[in-house]
Amino acid sequence: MTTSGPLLQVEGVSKDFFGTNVLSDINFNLEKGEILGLVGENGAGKSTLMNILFGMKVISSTGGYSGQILFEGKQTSFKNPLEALNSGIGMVHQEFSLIPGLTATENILLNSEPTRYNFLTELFGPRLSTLDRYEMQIRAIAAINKLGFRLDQDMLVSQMPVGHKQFTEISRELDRKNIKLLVLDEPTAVLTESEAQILLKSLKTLASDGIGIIIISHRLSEIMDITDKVVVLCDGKIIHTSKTSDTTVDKIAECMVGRSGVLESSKAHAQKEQAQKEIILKVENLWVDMPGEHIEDVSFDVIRGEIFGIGGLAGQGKLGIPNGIMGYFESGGNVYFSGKKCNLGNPREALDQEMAFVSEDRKGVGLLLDEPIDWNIVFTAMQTKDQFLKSYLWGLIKWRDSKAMSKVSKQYINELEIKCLNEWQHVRQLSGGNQQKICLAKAFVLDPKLLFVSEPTRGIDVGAKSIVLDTLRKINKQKGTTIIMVSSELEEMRGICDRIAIVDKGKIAGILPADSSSISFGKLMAGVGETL
Amino acid sequence: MTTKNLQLKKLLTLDNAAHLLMRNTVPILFILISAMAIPLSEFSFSYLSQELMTRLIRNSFLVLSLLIPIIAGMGLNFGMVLGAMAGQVGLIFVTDWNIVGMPGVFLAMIISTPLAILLGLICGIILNKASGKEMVTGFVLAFFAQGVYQLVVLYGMGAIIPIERLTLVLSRGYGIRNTVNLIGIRSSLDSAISFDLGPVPIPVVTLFIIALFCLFVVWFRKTKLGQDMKAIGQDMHVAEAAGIRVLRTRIISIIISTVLACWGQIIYLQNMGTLNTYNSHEQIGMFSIAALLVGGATVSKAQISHVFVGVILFHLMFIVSPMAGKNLIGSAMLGEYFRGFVTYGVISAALVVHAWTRFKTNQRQRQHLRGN
Amino acid sequence: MITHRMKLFQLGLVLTFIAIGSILFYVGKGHDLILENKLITIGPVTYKAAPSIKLIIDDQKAIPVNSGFANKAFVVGASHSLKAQILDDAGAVIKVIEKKFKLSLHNSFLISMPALVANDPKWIKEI
Amino acid sequence: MKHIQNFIIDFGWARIIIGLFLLSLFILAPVADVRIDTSISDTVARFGMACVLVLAMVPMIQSGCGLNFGLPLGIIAGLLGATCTMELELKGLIGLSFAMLITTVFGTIFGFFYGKLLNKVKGSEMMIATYVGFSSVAFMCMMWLLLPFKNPKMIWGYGGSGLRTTITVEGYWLHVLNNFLSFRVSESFVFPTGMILFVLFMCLLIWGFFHTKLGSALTAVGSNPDFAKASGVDIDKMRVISVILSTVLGGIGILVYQQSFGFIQLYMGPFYMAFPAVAAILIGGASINKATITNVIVGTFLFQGILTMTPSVMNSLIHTDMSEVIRIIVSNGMIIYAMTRVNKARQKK
Repeated sequence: MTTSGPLLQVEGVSKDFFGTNVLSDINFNLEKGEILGLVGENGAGKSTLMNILFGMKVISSTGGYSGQILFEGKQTSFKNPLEALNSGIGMVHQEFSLIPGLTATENILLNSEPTRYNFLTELFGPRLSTLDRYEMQIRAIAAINKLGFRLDQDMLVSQMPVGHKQFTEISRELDRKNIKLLVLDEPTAVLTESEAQILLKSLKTLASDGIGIIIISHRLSEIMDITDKVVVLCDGKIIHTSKTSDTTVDKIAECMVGRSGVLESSKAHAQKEQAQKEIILKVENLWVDMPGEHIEDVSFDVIRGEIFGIGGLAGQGKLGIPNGIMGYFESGGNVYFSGKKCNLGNPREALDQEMAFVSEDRKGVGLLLDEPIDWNIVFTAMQTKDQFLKSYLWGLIKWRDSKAMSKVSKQYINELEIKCLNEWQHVRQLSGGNQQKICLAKAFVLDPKLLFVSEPTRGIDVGAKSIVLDTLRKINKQKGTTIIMVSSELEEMRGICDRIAIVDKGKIAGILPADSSSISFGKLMAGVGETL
Repeated sequence: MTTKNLQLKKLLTLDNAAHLLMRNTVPILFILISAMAIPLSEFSFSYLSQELMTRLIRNSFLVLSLLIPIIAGMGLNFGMVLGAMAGQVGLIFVTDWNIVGMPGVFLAMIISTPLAILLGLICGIILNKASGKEMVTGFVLAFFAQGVYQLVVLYGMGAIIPIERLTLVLSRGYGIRNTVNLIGIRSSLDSAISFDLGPVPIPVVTLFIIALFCLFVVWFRKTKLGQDMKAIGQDMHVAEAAGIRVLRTRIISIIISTVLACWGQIIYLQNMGTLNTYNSHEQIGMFSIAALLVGGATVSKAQISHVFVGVILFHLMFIVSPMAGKNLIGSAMLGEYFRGFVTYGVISAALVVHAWTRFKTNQRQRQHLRGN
Repeated sequence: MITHRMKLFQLGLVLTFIAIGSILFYVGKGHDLILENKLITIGPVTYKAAPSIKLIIDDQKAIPVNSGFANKAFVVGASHSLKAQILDDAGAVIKVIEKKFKLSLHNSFLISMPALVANDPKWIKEI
Repeated sequence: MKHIQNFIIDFGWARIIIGLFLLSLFILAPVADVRIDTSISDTVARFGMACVLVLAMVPMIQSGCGLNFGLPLGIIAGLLGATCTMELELKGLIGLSFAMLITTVFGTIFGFFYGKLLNKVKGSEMMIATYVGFSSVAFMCMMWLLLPFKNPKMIWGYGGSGLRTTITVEGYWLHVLNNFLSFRVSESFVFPTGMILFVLFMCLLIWGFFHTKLGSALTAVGSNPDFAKASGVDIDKMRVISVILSTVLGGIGILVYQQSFGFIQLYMGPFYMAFPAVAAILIGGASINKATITNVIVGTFLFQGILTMTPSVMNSLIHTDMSEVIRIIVSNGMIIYAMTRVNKARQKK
């Protein structure tokens, strides 16, 4: 039943999470056999839109959404992803959801395997029917052929190269009986160039069979060459939608990144004149094996007293740089700190060289949630610099000096305006903003020469954001601490940093002064810009 | 086919040979121990084969019942002791009602199955709650159940639960005696149809039941439920994302294992002939798991071949070591202790190897992500 | 999602198992028989001890029950047959009494030789 | 009502039930004409005997290695210390302190290798600890037969080689701690001040340890290993230290137990000794990765209270000795209860 109307119509959809507006008045539609590119910075609302389409619980549990979605002309709102799957909408996530020990066939047909009836199913339910291996083989090959990619369906997923895994996952969606709409989230993120080309070609063949495709990607070059229509999301609003043929890479990049063209006035200090130009940190072909934030080969220099920004989209590896240098994850390459080569892989050595790191994973790495505030602030200094300890018996026993601990904690509680009952309150009970301030206080107590700060303003209220940024500026100005700030909030970094490096696919796409145009930043992020 | 010769080529590489050796160290070690101990123990071949045959038919069913939880990723099911207890309760009632022969054995199985299902359900729910620590929780659960079992059998039966035959009850009027003579059903399965192959009596019916169980395991791996369990055993979250009801399937795997352990215990006891009420189930968990591991199974992968190889090797060592110890150093006690040490040693070695290889495979998988 | 149809089948399974269980119970039930050859009074009549008897139950080995003594036998199942060979002092068989009898599910029974010889209907009773 | 609610959630249903159960036993005692002073004297004595063994659990729980089911390894170090000292015929307080010295040496060696092993199997420590404990006890059974001990009080009577299963410490250091400064409270209740003082001193020592730099680092490793690693703490080193501490404490604990109990139990003696200690600290309120000294003291008192009271009160009330069954159900039930709460805590984060 091929209805003449568009396959998917999104009309006036908007959504807010506890008051903050995430999506407002989204309108677009998708024809059968058409490929739509959905582009936007992190936090622009792409994933929320997809959650709405798939009826994820996170949407219904936070008050649902307004506006309506028509699928094949019918008003629909799916209560859970399975319903969406059954009505023909497939989704391929960024991180693989494959079972390593099973073959490609078994993965493609996971939980929808064809079975042969036997009597026991009457008694104990359908799951006692035996698998029809022959039929499974046929369906798997059919799904793989739809993709036009030669994939051995009997190979174990654990032995497959990364590209094959991606194709296995896509063919799992294609195996669904009445697949009409396929959504892919960053499909080429893990593929090599050649594999990416093959994937794009096979997506074209799928489209020609009448399947609607939505690709969420930031690789503008791929978007340009394969999609029929482009929708650019920024801060929850569609600010640019047109046929791909009518628009250019520069236009998309500019809409993707630029909020207000003008820079925030708060960037008071003019371009600091780097007279002394002494390099405090030199990094050469650094690789870091951090899950989800993999770094291939990164080299850059940081000047003493500078605030050096590192930007880039999620999953491209920017967070890997500080984690690698500080030794949280396996890393290699040469890193020189004020001239001296430091060996990587041990956080203690990095700390001993007066480097400090405020991690992006506050709850996981940054804090002891079940310990009091003074503990959290003082702990690293205590362990690495033997501060806040009274030593007895000629240093044989180093006893915690609770008076000194509470004195320094009180000092930072006032300075950073941390809202808490007292310094013995357990950190678990504090708000996100206050927890972030404690992580900062922990780093400041170390009085480092070089301070890594990772996603300092993520998930905290606006008031706390400005305090955090102002304190970083103050520390940099008064004590001359060099700060390397890793963040996905490009605007904030342009307001505070001197230079910003953009990381894409595990490499440095380019380093630009903070006041360069947002288009150039957007293009670097989208992997099309030319490096400085 | 490409994958076939790929696997073949992979087999010959040195790294894989070391890996293969590493995986089968335990069976190889046991063959060595037995090879040394047999001559020392001066047992005759016919005695050994007779003894091995009885142990094989006595223990294989119990060891086989451990396979299904391993497929479902629950590790070694120390909670099988709960199934053994259910089986023993069934036997106590059958002996009380004085039902003899094969009808007695099968009736014991029928009346103890509902109890085993209930215990399996409770065990499954608790293991789900302690996911990540299934094995140690199952282990402690077996001790806890031991307490409840004693409460029911030592104090309940006779007082609350009516027991007619006074020969079963303790002198104080309630609670079952320490040893119950199962004369009525003694080896009724084994000697139903049996012929002698040389010195060794072959019990056809029991072997038939064990063969039936092996077919069930093979068939079960082919069913959708078996495939779901395999998926869950590999990666719970991906299975959940694919819509498989993970917790429910894990409970089913524990229930099946508990019921099979219950039947296995009944087969074990009808072969033994006497039931020592308060500790025969305790050793069962330990020896069955040790036997399975001796066969070369690991905490996450087990085949039917591991079961039989394991039972033979383990019990061979079990029979031979006391005598070997006596002849070697002149004290049978040393052989006994050596046997105990090897049992626990093999289980700890297998657990350490499993935890260590899991740590290693994660590292090896991430190897290709490393830079040059 | 146990459908209605499955509930029926499962109920059927449970019923068949109960049926099999009771059949097994019935077939496998063992009974202890006490064979007594002593003075016994059944209701108004008293019988004195009969001469020594050789008792063959089903096709078990013959069990001697001498006058004034008792013996035990074990049988399985409900329906049985017995052959009593009454012996004279020299041990020769004078008379043979054959009987078929059905046992209830009770565990132990008393068979009185004198009552059997005298063909009294209550020659067997539950104890 | 809210306050009570928090108390229940925090203290946990199981502990409340056990606490009330013990309370009811104490109330019923006079009704069952059980002498109160003998019960209390028993409870205090058993408290002293078991407290150090329960204290041995704290270091490993704090450092995140979980419950130390491998306590028998520490106990074996203690047994070796005791038997070697008896071999050298050292008596009295000097003997006991020398035994403690040897135990510390053995405990450190065993603890070091045991700690290294546990570091290799992060995530499944408890299961492997259990079986390391069992295999070491089984191994020692062989060693007790083979080790060249000569002291006639220890080896089998008819001159055979190998040690007896139970060796009396009579004449060596029997009640050497108990009688130190002990005073008589009532006709049948002698307060073992020496032992109680020693035990409280050990608790003070461990309490102090957790106030030092090393102790705080160890606690941090337990509550959030990533945080500790990020703060420059060598996680594996801390875990090994905690295991060594736990093993040595286990050894000292068994020495204190022996001097009051009067016998050294060899061969399969220490096989199941880990479970009562684990149950006691959990009853005291400890969780799988957090334990304090108060948990130790409260837990030991509650658990030993139940062990002493149930036989006497139960016997006189319903004339059956159910104490063995109750001990099994209470201690193992408590461990399972703690295991199932681990996920709840993780979900809360």
